[in-house]
Amino acid sequence: MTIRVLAFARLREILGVPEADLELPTGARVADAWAALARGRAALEFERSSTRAACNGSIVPFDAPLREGDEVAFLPPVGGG
Amino acid sequence: MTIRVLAFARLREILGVPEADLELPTGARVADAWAALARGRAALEFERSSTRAACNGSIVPFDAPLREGDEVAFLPPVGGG
Amino acid sequence: MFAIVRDPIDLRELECIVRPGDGGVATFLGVVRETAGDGRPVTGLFYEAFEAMAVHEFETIAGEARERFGDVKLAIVHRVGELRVGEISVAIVAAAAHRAAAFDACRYAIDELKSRAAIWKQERYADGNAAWIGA
Amino acid sequence: MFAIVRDPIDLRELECIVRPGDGGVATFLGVVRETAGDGRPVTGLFYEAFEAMAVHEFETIAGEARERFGDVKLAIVHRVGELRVGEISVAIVAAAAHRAAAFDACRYAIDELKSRAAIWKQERYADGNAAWIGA
Repeated sequence: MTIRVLAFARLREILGVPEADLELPTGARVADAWAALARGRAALEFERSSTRAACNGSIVPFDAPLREGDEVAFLPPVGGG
Repeated sequence: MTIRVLAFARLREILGVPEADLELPTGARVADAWAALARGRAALEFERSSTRAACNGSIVPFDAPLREGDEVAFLPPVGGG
Repeated sequence: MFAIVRDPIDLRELECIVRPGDGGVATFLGVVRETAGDGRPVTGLFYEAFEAMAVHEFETIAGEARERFGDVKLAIVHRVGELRVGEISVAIVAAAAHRAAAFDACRYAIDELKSRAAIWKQERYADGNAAWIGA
Repeated sequence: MFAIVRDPIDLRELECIVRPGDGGVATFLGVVRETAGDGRPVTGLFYEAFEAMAVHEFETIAGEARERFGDVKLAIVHRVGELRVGEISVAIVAAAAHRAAAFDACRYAIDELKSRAAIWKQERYADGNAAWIGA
Protein backbone atom coordinates (compact mmCIF):
# COMPACT_ATOMS: atom_id res chain seq x y z
CA MET A 1 0.00 0.00 0.00
CA THR A 2 1.05 3.58 -0.57
CA ILE A 3 1.50 5.96 2.38
CA ARG A 4 2.11 9.68 2.17
CA VAL A 5 4.84 10.85 4.56
CA LEU A 6 5.37 14.43 5.74
CA ALA A 7 8.38 15.64 7.71
CA PHE A 8 9.03 19.02 9.31
CA ALA A 9 11.90 21.15 10.50
CA ARG A 10 15.00 19.10 11.38
CA LEU A 11 13.33 15.88 10.16
CA ARG A 12 12.53 17.50 6.83
CA GLU A 13 16.16 18.53 6.46
CA ILE A 14 17.43 15.04 7.23
CA LEU A 15 14.90 13.52 4.86
CA GLY A 16 15.83 16.01 2.17
CA VAL A 17 12.22 16.59 1.06
CA PRO A 18 9.11 17.80 2.89
CA GLU A 19 7.00 14.90 1.69
CA ALA A 20 7.33 11.55 -0.02
CA ASP A 21 5.32 8.44 -0.91
CA LEU A 22 6.29 5.16 0.73
CA GLU A 23 5.38 1.66 -0.42
CA LEU A 24 4.71 -0.50 2.63
CA PRO A 25 3.28 -4.01 3.01
CA THR A 26 -0.33 -4.32 4.12
CA GLY A 27 -0.52 -4.33 7.93
CA ALA A 28 2.40 -1.94 8.30
CA ARG A 29 2.38 0.42 11.26
CA VAL A 30 3.67 3.94 11.82
CA ALA A 31 6.92 2.47 13.16
CA ASP A 32 7.42 0.68 9.84
CA ALA A 33 7.08 3.94 7.95
CA TRP A 34 9.66 5.48 10.26
CA ALA A 35 12.00 2.49 9.80
CA ALA A 36 11.69 2.78 6.03
CA LEU A 37 12.74 6.43 6.21
CA ALA A 38 15.55 5.73 8.67
CA ARG A 39 17.11 3.13 6.37
CA GLY A 40 20.29 4.76 5.11
CA ARG A 41 19.70 7.90 7.20
CA ALA A 42 21.61 7.30 10.44
CA ALA A 43 20.82 10.83 11.64
CA LEU A 44 17.14 9.90 11.98
CA GLU A 45 17.98 7.37 14.70
CA PHE A 46 18.92 10.16 17.08
CA GLU A 47 15.58 11.86 16.43
CA ARG A 48 13.30 8.93 17.14
CA SER A 49 12.82 9.45 20.88
CA SER A 50 11.78 13.09 20.47
CA THR A 51 9.57 12.55 17.41
CA ARG A 52 5.79 12.32 17.51
CA ALA A 53 3.67 10.91 14.72
CA ALA A 54 0.36 12.13 13.36
CA CYS A 55 -1.88 10.11 11.08
CA ASN A 56 -4.30 12.13 8.97
CA GLY A 57 -3.84 15.09 11.29
CA SER A 58 -4.20 13.35 14.67
CA ILE A 59 -1.38 12.33 16.99
CA VAL A 60 -1.03 8.52 17.07
CA PRO A 61 1.34 6.07 18.76
CA PHE A 62 4.10 4.50 16.68
CA ASP A 63 2.33 1.13 16.82
CA ALA A 64 -0.81 2.53 15.17
CA PRO A 65 -1.75 0.57 12.03
CA LEU A 66 -1.73 2.28 8.63
CA ARG A 67 -4.10 2.02 5.71
CA GLU A 68 -3.73 2.70 2.01
CA GLY A 69 -3.65 6.45 1.39
CA ASP A 70 -2.91 7.50 4.97
CA GLU A 71 -0.92 10.65 5.51
CA VAL A 72 1.69 10.17 8.22
CA ALA A 73 3.49 13.23 9.59
CA PHE A 74 6.62 13.04 11.71
CA LEU A 75 6.88 15.96 14.12
CA PRO A 76 10.02 17.01 16.00
CA PRO A 77 9.60 19.02 19.23
CA VAL A 78 7.53 22.11 18.42
CA GLY A 79 8.72 25.66 18.94
CA GLY A 80 6.13 28.17 17.75
CA GLY A 81 5.49 31.54 19.29
CA MET B 1 -5.89 84.31 50.27
CA THR B 2 -7.08 83.03 46.90
CA ILE B 3 -7.40 79.30 46.27
CA ARG B 4 -8.13 77.67 42.93
CA VAL B 5 -10.71 74.91 43.19
CA LEU B 6 -11.26 72.13 40.63
CA ALA B 7 -14.17 69.71 40.66
CA PHE B 8 -14.80 66.67 38.52
CA ALA B 9 -17.67 64.49 37.36
CA ARG B 10 -20.63 64.57 39.73
CA LEU B 11 -18.98 67.23 41.89
CA ARG B 12 -18.43 69.43 38.85
CA GLU B 13 -22.09 69.09 37.95
CA ILE B 14 -23.23 70.05 41.45
CA LEU B 15 -20.80 72.96 41.53
CA GLY B 16 -21.96 74.08 38.11
CA VAL B 17 -18.44 74.93 36.89
CA PRO B 18 -15.25 72.88 36.53
CA GLU B 19 -13.14 75.40 38.39
CA ALA B 20 -13.50 78.49 40.52
CA ASP B 21 -11.47 80.84 42.72
CA LEU B 22 -12.25 80.94 46.44
CA GLU B 23 -11.34 83.67 48.91
CA LEU B 24 -10.43 82.06 52.22
CA PRO B 25 -8.91 83.44 55.44
CA THR B 26 -5.23 82.81 56.05
CA GLY B 27 -4.82 79.50 57.85
CA ALA B 28 -7.75 77.87 56.06
CA ARG B 29 -7.61 74.15 55.39
CA VAL B 30 -8.95 71.91 52.64
CA ALA B 31 -12.07 71.30 54.74
CA ASP B 32 -12.73 75.05 54.75
CA ALA B 33 -12.57 75.16 50.97
CA TRP B 34 -15.07 72.30 50.85
CA ALA B 35 -17.33 74.03 53.36
CA ALA B 36 -17.27 77.22 51.30
CA LEU B 37 -18.39 75.26 48.24
CA ALA B 38 -21.04 73.34 50.18
CA ARG B 39 -22.68 76.53 51.45
CA GLY B 40 -25.97 76.70 49.58
CA ARG B 41 -25.35 73.41 47.82
CA ALA B 42 -27.02 70.76 49.96
CA ALA B 43 -26.24 68.04 47.41
CA LEU B 44 -22.52 68.34 48.21
CA GLU B 45 -23.13 67.15 51.77
CA PHE B 46 -24.00 63.68 50.50
CA GLU B 47 -20.77 63.56 48.51
CA ARG B 48 -18.38 64.45 51.31
CA SER B 49 -17.68 60.93 52.61
CA SER B 50 -16.75 59.60 49.16
CA THR B 51 -14.72 62.64 48.07
CA ARG B 52 -10.92 62.80 48.12
CA ALA B 53 -8.94 66.02 47.91
CA ALA B 54 -5.73 66.74 46.01
CA CYS B 55 -3.60 69.81 46.59
CA ASN B 56 -1.35 70.79 43.69
CA GLY B 57 -1.73 67.31 42.23
CA SER B 58 -1.15 65.21 45.34
CA ILE B 59 -3.78 63.55 47.51
CA VAL B 60 -4.04 65.30 50.91
CA PRO B 61 -6.26 64.91 53.97
CA PHE B 62 -9.10 67.37 54.50
CA ASP B 63 -7.24 68.93 57.43
CA ALA B 64 -4.25 69.84 55.26
CA PRO B 65 -3.45 73.57 55.43
CA LEU B 66 -3.72 75.72 52.32
CA ARG B 67 -1.54 78.50 51.03
CA GLU B 68 -2.16 81.39 48.67
CA GLY B 69 -2.35 80.14 45.08
CA ASP B 70 -2.88 76.48 45.92
CA GLU B 71 -4.92 74.40 43.50
CA VAL B 72 -7.32 72.14 45.37
CA ALA B 73 -9.10 69.40 43.41
CA PHE B 74 -12.12 67.52 44.75
CA LEU B 75 -12.30 64.01 43.36
CA PRO B 76 -15.33 61.72 43.50
CA PRO B 77 -14.78 57.95 43.27
CA VAL B 78 -12.86 57.24 40.07
CA GLY B 79 -14.12 55.04 37.25
CA GLY B 80 -11.69 54.95 34.37
CA GLY B 81 -11.06 52.03 32.07
CA MET C 1 3.95 57.13 26.35
CA PHE C 2 1.46 58.25 28.98
CA ALA C 3 -1.41 60.43 27.86
CA ILE C 4 -5.00 61.55 28.10
CA VAL C 5 -6.33 62.10 24.58
CA ARG C 6 -9.50 63.51 23.08
CA ASP C 7 -9.27 61.86 19.65
CA PRO C 8 -9.51 58.15 18.85
CA ILE C 9 -6.55 56.21 20.24
CA ASP C 10 -3.94 55.26 17.66
CA LEU C 11 -2.51 51.94 18.79
CA ARG C 12 0.44 52.27 16.44
CA GLU C 13 1.73 55.21 18.45
CA LEU C 14 1.70 53.11 21.62
CA GLU C 15 3.47 50.24 19.90
CA CYS C 16 6.46 52.50 19.25
CA ILE C 17 7.61 51.65 22.78
CA VAL C 18 8.69 48.15 21.67
CA ARG C 19 12.49 47.85 21.87
CA PRO C 20 14.74 45.50 19.83
CA GLY C 21 15.17 43.19 22.85
CA ASP C 22 11.43 42.81 23.43
CA GLY C 23 10.01 39.44 22.43
CA GLY C 24 6.58 39.71 24.02
CA VAL C 25 4.02 42.50 23.70
CA ALA C 26 0.80 42.34 25.71
CA THR C 27 -1.94 44.84 24.97
CA PHE C 28 -5.21 45.67 26.64
CA LEU C 29 -8.01 47.62 25.01
CA GLY C 30 -11.06 48.78 26.91
CA VAL C 31 -14.04 48.98 24.58
CA VAL C 32 -17.36 50.73 25.20
CA ARG C 33 -19.96 48.01 25.70
CA GLU C 34 -23.54 48.20 24.49
CA THR C 35 -24.93 47.37 27.92
CA ALA C 36 -24.31 48.76 31.41
CA GLY C 37 -23.31 46.57 34.34
CA ASP C 38 -26.99 46.26 35.25
CA GLY C 39 -27.93 45.25 31.71
CA ARG C 40 -29.46 48.55 30.59
CA PRO C 41 -28.74 49.52 26.97
CA VAL C 42 -26.02 52.18 26.73
CA THR C 43 -25.76 54.66 23.86
CA GLY C 44 -22.28 55.75 24.84
CA LEU C 45 -19.97 56.81 27.63
CA PHE C 46 -18.60 60.18 28.65
CA TYR C 47 -15.16 60.22 30.26
CA GLU C 48 -13.42 63.07 31.97
CA ALA C 49 -10.00 63.23 33.64
CA PHE C 50 -7.89 65.42 35.87
CA GLU C 51 -5.29 65.24 33.16
CA ALA C 52 -2.10 66.23 34.99
CA MET C 53 -2.85 63.93 37.88
CA ALA C 54 -3.98 61.02 35.69
CA VAL C 55 -0.83 61.15 33.56
CA HIS C 56 1.32 61.30 36.68
CA GLU C 57 -0.53 58.24 38.00
CA PHE C 58 0.13 56.38 34.73
CA GLU C 59 3.85 57.07 35.18
CA THR C 60 3.73 55.91 38.80
CA ILE C 61 1.91 52.71 37.85
CA ALA C 62 4.51 52.00 35.14
CA GLY C 63 7.29 52.46 37.69
CA GLU C 64 5.59 50.07 40.08
CA ALA C 65 5.23 47.51 37.29
CA ARG C 66 8.97 47.68 36.61
CA GLU C 67 9.69 47.12 40.29
CA ARG C 68 7.39 44.12 40.40
CA PHE C 69 7.94 42.47 37.04
CA GLY C 70 11.39 43.58 35.92
CA ASP C 71 12.42 45.34 32.73
CA VAL C 72 9.09 46.08 31.10
CA LYS C 73 8.16 49.11 29.02
CA LEU C 74 4.60 50.46 29.28
CA ALA C 75 2.43 52.84 27.30
CA ILE C 76 -0.89 53.92 28.83
CA VAL C 77 -3.37 56.13 27.00
CA HIS C 78 -6.93 56.95 28.07
CA ARG C 79 -9.42 58.79 25.95
CA VAL C 80 -11.85 61.39 27.32
CA GLY C 81 -15.00 62.99 25.97
CA GLU C 82 -17.97 61.32 24.32
CA LEU C 83 -17.41 57.74 23.20
CA ARG C 84 -19.80 55.57 21.24
CA VAL C 85 -20.36 51.83 21.65
CA GLY C 86 -17.40 49.94 20.17
CA GLU C 87 -14.90 52.76 20.59
CA ILE C 88 -11.69 52.26 22.57
CA SER C 89 -11.58 54.09 25.92
CA VAL C 90 -8.18 52.92 27.12
CA ALA C 91 -5.17 51.24 25.57
CA ILE C 92 -2.22 49.74 27.42
CA VAL C 93 0.83 48.23 25.75
CA ALA C 94 3.45 46.34 27.76
CA ALA C 95 6.64 45.11 26.11
CA ALA C 96 9.29 42.90 27.68
CA ALA C 97 11.89 40.35 26.68
CA HIS C 98 9.51 37.54 27.62
CA ARG C 99 5.76 37.21 27.73
CA ALA C 100 5.21 36.68 31.46
CA ALA C 101 6.44 40.16 32.40
CA ALA C 102 4.51 41.73 29.53
CA PHE C 103 1.24 40.08 30.57
CA ASP C 104 1.75 40.76 34.27
CA ALA C 105 2.60 44.42 33.71
CA CYS C 106 -0.32 44.96 31.33
CA ARG C 107 -2.80 43.48 33.73
CA TYR C 108 -1.33 45.34 36.70
CA ALA C 109 -1.57 48.61 34.79
CA ILE C 110 -5.25 48.27 33.85
CA ASP C 111 -6.20 47.06 37.34
CA GLU C 112 -4.42 49.99 38.99
CA LEU C 113 -5.65 52.52 36.44
CA LYS C 114 -9.23 51.51 37.11
CA SER C 115 -8.90 51.73 40.87
CA ARG C 116 -6.64 54.81 41.19
CA ALA C 117 -6.38 57.08 38.17
CA ALA C 118 -8.22 60.42 38.24
CA ILE C 119 -10.65 59.48 35.50
CA TRP C 120 -14.44 59.43 35.66
CA LYS C 121 -17.04 57.70 33.56
CA GLN C 122 -20.67 58.56 32.95
CA GLU C 123 -22.95 55.96 31.41
CA ARG C 124 -25.50 57.40 29.01
CA TYR C 125 -28.57 55.24 28.59
CA ALA C 126 -30.94 54.70 25.71
CA ASP C 127 -33.78 56.16 27.81
CA GLY C 128 -31.99 59.52 28.04
CA ASN C 129 -30.75 59.13 31.62
CA ALA C 130 -27.12 59.20 32.67
CA ALA C 131 -25.14 58.11 35.74
CA TRP C 132 -21.61 58.59 37.01
CA ILE C 133 -19.95 55.25 37.72
CA GLY C 134 -17.62 55.18 40.73
CA ALA C 135 -15.14 52.41 41.45
CA MET D 1 -9.97 33.66 12.94
CA PHE D 2 -7.37 30.91 13.08
CA ALA D 3 -4.66 30.93 10.48
CA ILE D 4 -1.09 30.30 9.39
CA VAL D 5 0.02 33.16 7.15
CA ARG D 6 3.06 33.91 5.02
CA ASP D 7 2.70 37.69 4.82
CA PRO D 8 3.02 40.18 7.70
CA ILE D 9 0.22 39.78 10.23
CA ASP D 10 -2.51 42.40 9.98
CA LEU D 11 -3.76 42.96 13.51
CA ARG D 12 -6.84 44.78 12.27
CA GLU D 13 -8.12 41.56 10.73
CA LEU D 14 -7.83 39.80 14.08
CA GLU D 15 -9.60 42.63 15.88
CA CYS D 16 -12.69 42.00 13.75
CA ILE D 17 -13.61 39.28 16.24
CA VAL D 18 -14.64 41.88 18.84
CA ARG D 19 -18.39 41.72 19.42
CA PRO D 20 -20.70 44.54 20.62
CA GLY D 21 -20.87 43.00 24.12
CA ASP D 22 -17.10 42.81 24.53
CA GLY D 23 -15.62 45.36 26.92
CA GLY D 24 -12.10 43.95 27.24
CA VAL D 25 -9.68 42.98 24.51
CA ALA D 26 -6.34 41.40 25.43
CA THR D 27 -3.75 40.95 22.73
CA PHE D 28 -0.41 39.19 22.61
CA LEU D 29 2.22 39.78 19.96
CA GLY D 30 5.33 37.66 19.68
CA VAL D 31 8.17 39.70 18.21
CA VAL D 32 11.46 38.41 16.79
CA ARG D 33 14.19 39.37 19.27
CA GLU D 34 17.69 40.42 18.31
CA THR D 35 19.29 37.83 20.59
CA ALA D 36 18.80 34.10 21.06
CA GLY D 37 18.03 32.55 24.43
CA ASP D 38 21.76 32.01 24.92
CA GLY D 39 22.56 35.62 24.07
CA ARG D 40 23.92 35.08 20.55
CA PRO D 41 22.96 37.76 18.02
CA VAL D 42 20.14 36.62 15.73
CA THR D 43 19.64 37.95 12.22
CA GLY D 44 16.18 36.45 11.92
CA LEU D 45 13.98 33.43 12.46
CA PHE D 46 12.56 30.89 10.07
CA TYR D 47 9.20 29.36 11.01
CA GLU D 48 7.43 26.44 9.42
CA ALA D 49 4.14 24.79 10.29
CA PHE D 50 2.05 21.74 9.54
CA GLU D 51 -0.67 24.13 8.56
CA ALA D 52 -3.79 21.95 8.74
CA MET D 53 -2.81 20.53 12.10
CA ALA D 54 -1.70 23.87 13.55
CA VAL D 55 -4.95 25.59 12.59
CA HIS D 56 -6.92 22.72 14.07
CA GLU D 57 -4.90 23.06 17.28
CA PHE D 58 -5.66 26.80 17.39
CA GLU D 59 -9.37 25.97 17.23
CA THR D 60 -9.01 23.34 19.94
CA ILE D 61 -7.13 25.76 22.19
CA ALA D 62 -9.85 28.39 21.68
CA GLY D 63 -12.51 25.83 22.65
CA GLU D 64 -10.59 24.93 25.79
CA ALA D 65 -10.29 28.63 26.69
CA ARG D 66 -14.06 29.01 26.43
CA GLU D 67 -14.56 26.03 28.72
CA ARG D 68 -12.15 27.45 31.26
CA PHE D 69 -12.83 31.16 31.13
CA GLY D 70 -16.37 31.49 29.83
CA ASP D 71 -17.64 33.41 26.82
CA VAL D 72 -14.44 34.61 25.19
CA LYS D 73 -13.73 35.02 21.49
CA LEU D 74 -10.22 34.26 20.23
CA ALA D 75 -8.24 34.93 17.08
CA ILE D 76 -4.88 33.18 16.66
CA VAL D 77 -2.58 33.81 13.70
CA HIS D 78 0.99 32.59 13.30
CA ARG D 79 3.29 33.65 10.53
CA VAL D 80 5.71 31.28 8.76
CA GLY D 81 8.73 31.77 6.52
CA GLU D 82 11.67 34.11 7.03
CA LEU D 83 11.16 36.80 9.68
CA ARG D 84 13.52 39.62 10.50
CA VAL D 85 14.22 41.09 13.94
CA GLY D 86 11.27 43.20 15.06
CA GLU D 87 8.68 41.40 12.94
CA ILE D 88 5.61 39.80 14.50
CA SER D 89 5.61 36.00 14.51
CA VAL D 90 2.33 35.39 16.31
CA ALA D 91 -0.70 37.45 17.23
CA ILE D 92 -3.49 36.46 19.59
CA VAL D 93 -6.56 38.55 20.29
CA ALA D 94 -9.00 37.60 23.05
CA ALA D 95 -12.24 39.53 23.52
CA ALA D 96 -14.72 39.12 26.36
CA ALA D 97 -17.28 41.12 28.27
CA HIS D 98 -14.76 41.73 31.05
CA ARG D 99 -11.00 41.93 31.18
CA ALA D 100 -10.23 38.92 33.39
CA ALA D 101 -11.52 36.39 30.87
CA ALA D 102 -9.81 38.21 28.00
CA PHE D 103 -6.42 38.21 29.76
CA ASP D 104 -6.75 34.62 30.95
CA ALA D 105 -7.75 33.33 27.52
CA CYS D 106 -5.00 35.27 25.75
CA ARG D 107 -2.33 33.93 28.06
CA TYR D 108 -3.71 30.40 27.93
CA ALA D 109 -3.69 30.51 24.13
CA ILE D 110 -0.06 31.61 23.76
CA ASP D 111 1.13 29.16 26.43
CA GLU D 112 -0.67 26.26 24.75
CA LEU D 113 0.33 27.33 21.25
CA LYS D 114 3.98 27.32 22.25
CA SER D 115 3.85 23.91 23.86
CA ARG D 116 1.50 22.09 21.46
CA ALA D 117 0.98 23.64 18.05
CA ALA D 118 2.68 22.03 15.03
CA ILE D 119 5.00 24.98 14.41
CA TRP D 120 8.80 24.97 14.30
CA LYS D 121 11.34 27.73 14.67
CA GLN D 122 14.89 27.95 13.42
CA GLU D 123 17.18 30.61 14.83
CA ARG D 124 19.57 32.10 12.29
CA TYR D 125 22.67 33.59 13.80
CA ALA D 126 24.91 36.43 12.75
CA ASP D 127 27.79 33.96 12.31
CA GLY D 128 25.88 32.09 9.58
CA ASN D 129 24.86 29.12 11.70
CA ALA D 130 21.29 28.07 12.35
CA ALA D 131 19.52 25.85 14.88
CA TRP D 132 16.04 24.41 15.28
CA ILE D 133 14.55 25.32 18.64
CA GLY D 134 12.40 22.64 20.26
CA ALA D 135 10.06 23.24 23.18
